[in-house]
Amino acid sequence: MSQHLAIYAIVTPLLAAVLVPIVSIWRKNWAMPMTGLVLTVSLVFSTLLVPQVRASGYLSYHLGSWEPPFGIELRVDFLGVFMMVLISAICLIVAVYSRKYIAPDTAKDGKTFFFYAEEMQEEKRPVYYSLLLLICAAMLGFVATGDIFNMFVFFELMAICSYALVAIPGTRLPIRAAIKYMLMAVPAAMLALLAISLLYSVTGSLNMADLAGLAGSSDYSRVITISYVLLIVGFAVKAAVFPLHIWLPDAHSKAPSPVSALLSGLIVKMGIVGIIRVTYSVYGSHFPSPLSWVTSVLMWAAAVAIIYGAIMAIRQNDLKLMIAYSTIMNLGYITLGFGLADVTALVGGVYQIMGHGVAKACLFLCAGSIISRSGYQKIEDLKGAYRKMPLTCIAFALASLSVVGIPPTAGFIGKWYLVTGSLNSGYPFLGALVLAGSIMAAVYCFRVVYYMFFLPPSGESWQNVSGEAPPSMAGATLVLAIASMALGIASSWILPPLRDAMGVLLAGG
Amino acid sequence: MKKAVTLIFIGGLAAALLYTVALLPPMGDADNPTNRHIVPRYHERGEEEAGTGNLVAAVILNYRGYDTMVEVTIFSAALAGIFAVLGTVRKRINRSYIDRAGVRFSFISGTTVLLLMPLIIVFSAYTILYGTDLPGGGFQGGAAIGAGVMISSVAYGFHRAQRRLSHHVRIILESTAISAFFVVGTVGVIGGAAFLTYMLPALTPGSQSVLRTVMLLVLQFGIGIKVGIICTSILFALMMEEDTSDVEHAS
Amino acid sequence: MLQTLNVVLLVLLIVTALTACLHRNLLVAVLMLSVFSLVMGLVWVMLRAPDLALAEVVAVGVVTTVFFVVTIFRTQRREG
Amino acid sequence: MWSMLADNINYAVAMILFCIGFYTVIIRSNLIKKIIGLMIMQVSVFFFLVSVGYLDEGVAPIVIPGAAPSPMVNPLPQAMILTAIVIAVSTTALFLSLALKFYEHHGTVDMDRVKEEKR
Repeated sequence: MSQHLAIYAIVTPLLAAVLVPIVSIWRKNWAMPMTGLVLTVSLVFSTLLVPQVRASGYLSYHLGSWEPPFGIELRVDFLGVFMMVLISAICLIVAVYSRKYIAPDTAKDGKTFFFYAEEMQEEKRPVYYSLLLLICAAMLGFVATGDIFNMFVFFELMAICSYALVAIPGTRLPIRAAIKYMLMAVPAAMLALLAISLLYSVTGSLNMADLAGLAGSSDYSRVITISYVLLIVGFAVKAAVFPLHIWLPDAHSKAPSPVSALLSGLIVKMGIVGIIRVTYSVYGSHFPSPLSWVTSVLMWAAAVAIIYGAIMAIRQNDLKLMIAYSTIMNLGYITLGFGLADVTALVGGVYQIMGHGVAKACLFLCAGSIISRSGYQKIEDLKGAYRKMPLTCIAFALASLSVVGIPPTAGFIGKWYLVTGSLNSGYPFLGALVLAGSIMAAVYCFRVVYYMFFLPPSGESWQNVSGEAPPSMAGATLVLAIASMALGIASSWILPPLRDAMGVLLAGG
Repeated sequence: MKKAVTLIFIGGLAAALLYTVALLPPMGDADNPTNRHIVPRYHERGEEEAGTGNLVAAVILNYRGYDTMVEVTIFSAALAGIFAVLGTVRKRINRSYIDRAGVRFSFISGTTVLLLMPLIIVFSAYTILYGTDLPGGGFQGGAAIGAGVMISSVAYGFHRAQRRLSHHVRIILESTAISAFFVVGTVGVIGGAAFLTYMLPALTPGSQSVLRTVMLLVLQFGIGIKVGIICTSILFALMMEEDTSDVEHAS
Repeated sequence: MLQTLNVVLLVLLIVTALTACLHRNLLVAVLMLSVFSLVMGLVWVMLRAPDLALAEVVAVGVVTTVFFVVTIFRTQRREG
Repeated sequence: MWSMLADNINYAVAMILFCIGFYTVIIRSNLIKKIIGLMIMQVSVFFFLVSVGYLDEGVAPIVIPGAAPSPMVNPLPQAMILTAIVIAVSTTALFLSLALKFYEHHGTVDMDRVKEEKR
């Protein structure tokens, strides 16, 4: 039975996604408990996979019992199972948070008002949960698959769900953000499909492990290089690598906050995971060394992204926009870890995927609590927020520590490994840049924290806010905040297997 | 300015792509990597292994059935996305759009559709039933059903079509394909093989192939019904709008 | 003979694609897109892909075109 | 190089169509036009992939019982495209619904018109 865990972790949310709207015809309140239950099942299954993967290096599952190059193979290595646990955990927390966010209690004293309460009509709620389950299944399938066309199909499922989730409020700005997002992402997906077709036309295979062997010995080496570039561009749009990031600030700041948390915490990371997978599992054997010119282009783009994201984040006055620009900066860190093509830096990048995913999801959820409770979106309106919403503010502060990279947090571990990695591979300048980025992150994060905790509310503001967010929302943010601390403290358990896995990956396995 | 930059960019892209194309192996050559690697097995053993004479159906339903499962999910994700954008209920189809489209619910169009519908239904059912051995399959047949429902709702009016196929009925029918894939896959797992295996090792050879035929038909019909329903639902969702009898809409 | 037919169809593809992209009347553009996919269906029949030709003509040539037409009737017919 | 292009004329036309579609997506400000461009891009990639699967003097990949075995074209790209067509139709339908909502808000489907207004 245990070998079927991976496929059922993916298929169960897919099935539940179509069942949730049916059930909620008769039982309107069952949508969220069902979603939560199914995501818990996925989380448990993914967690149970971890010891199996650690024991054997990777897990291969042949769908339809066809041996690999003929059928589709699930190939879960340590990076895959690591991402699966992260994805299902964050999706579960976001689902729990969404319950009160999209269906707020009616105000008793007239003091609470919810920002999105009007936009998320009752009829859209089952659709929302359905899309949440689909996007979770898509991400799980994306990281678990060992077939490049199957990867593209899951990528498109993820993309369609994310366009829809951005547009779900149905008001002016989210619709425009979603259109902008689609206008960049759909051509990028087509470039990726074109790259896969080119690759298929010169190798004749779609299985990644098989392709790795064929691409290394192919007669059409220039075609393979071009297809690699096209594929990287396709994924880089999704990953918002620097010049292709234009869609990100709008989409992330105009979407409902739980969706922003998902987008920022997980979906943009899928682009980078895709880049890492195709680079090392497919094209690794084609290039003489992992450090090709493509990775160095990505490295310099990442360096620009760090500075650009930090400067733009400091300049913002809108809370969610600031967090969105901070995401661009942190994606720069992760891309840098990939671009340096050094084991230590890659470990740092992957750890940063997790640390930043948890912390950024927490920041967006906190912003969502604050906005839905008070209606304030500007940073200067947050003065004195601590007096009314202590738990949310504490969670925000803890997550900020991780984004900045203060020692006991997960963000610190990631950045530490990035600095070490850039020194190892002979780019001390980039190491300095990482540190400078941390300082700039401290400027924009601690400004908000300072406003929240140490300044009195100005004038009449915060008078009408009745108090802390509902327990499920505050609890979800606190769990994420504590997780971002705990993952830093528990890094000694996660890092050794991660290091081994990255070593194997870089060696072309 | 924007035009010039775009032209340069597209020109560069076109040059790069044409250059790539010139490097590719000649089209249709039997020695191409695509014709040497995986495909010979599909050609030689596809019919007996996968149980379908149509090898495209063999790849879609059998060798790469998992892709198809995700693909039909994408279709329902798109429908969910459209509901998320446009809303689902408490909306009516505004007659003025149909009037503007110049469609009259006349006797002639009604009769034509009445005569056409059986043909479309027979065509779709045939396409789905024999999709495993002849060109066609669940997707094509389903899209044909969808087109048929579209025509009949144009002829008889969207109000009537919508009453017959209410939102709830459509949502329930929409789940057929994924449920079919889940059930068929789980039967494979219970039978001791991997997910989406149709030839169960636990059975005798005769019942194996009977079960496989049944499973393939279940999948084909699941996909067909689902695709047809989703095409119809998307059309209804695009046609519907809030009842704006008291608010003059900007034109 | 088939080679000539192929070239003619390819030219037709480019012409219909260009018309679909350039024509100011959106309805004409969408109908050109439909013609484009019908021609594409023919080309695919010549490439021995009957399944795909059927899918392309039904799904893109008819169903998607209907979606386009409905959207255009609900929005605006002319570009600009 | 030109003789290679003549051999692979289908591929070349697919790439040209791809660029026509891409150009329309970038340069036209009308959303419906952009969606038409996207559709052309998508179909052109499918065209490329069908051509990759072609085999000279091959027959359609359908086994007819009792017939003499003859070389068949490649069924794998065809199956991939059938999957991709569904993706293309879904994407287009979702984008059209977004365009519709955009029109409901702004009274136009022209993106540039709206940019002139203040947010």
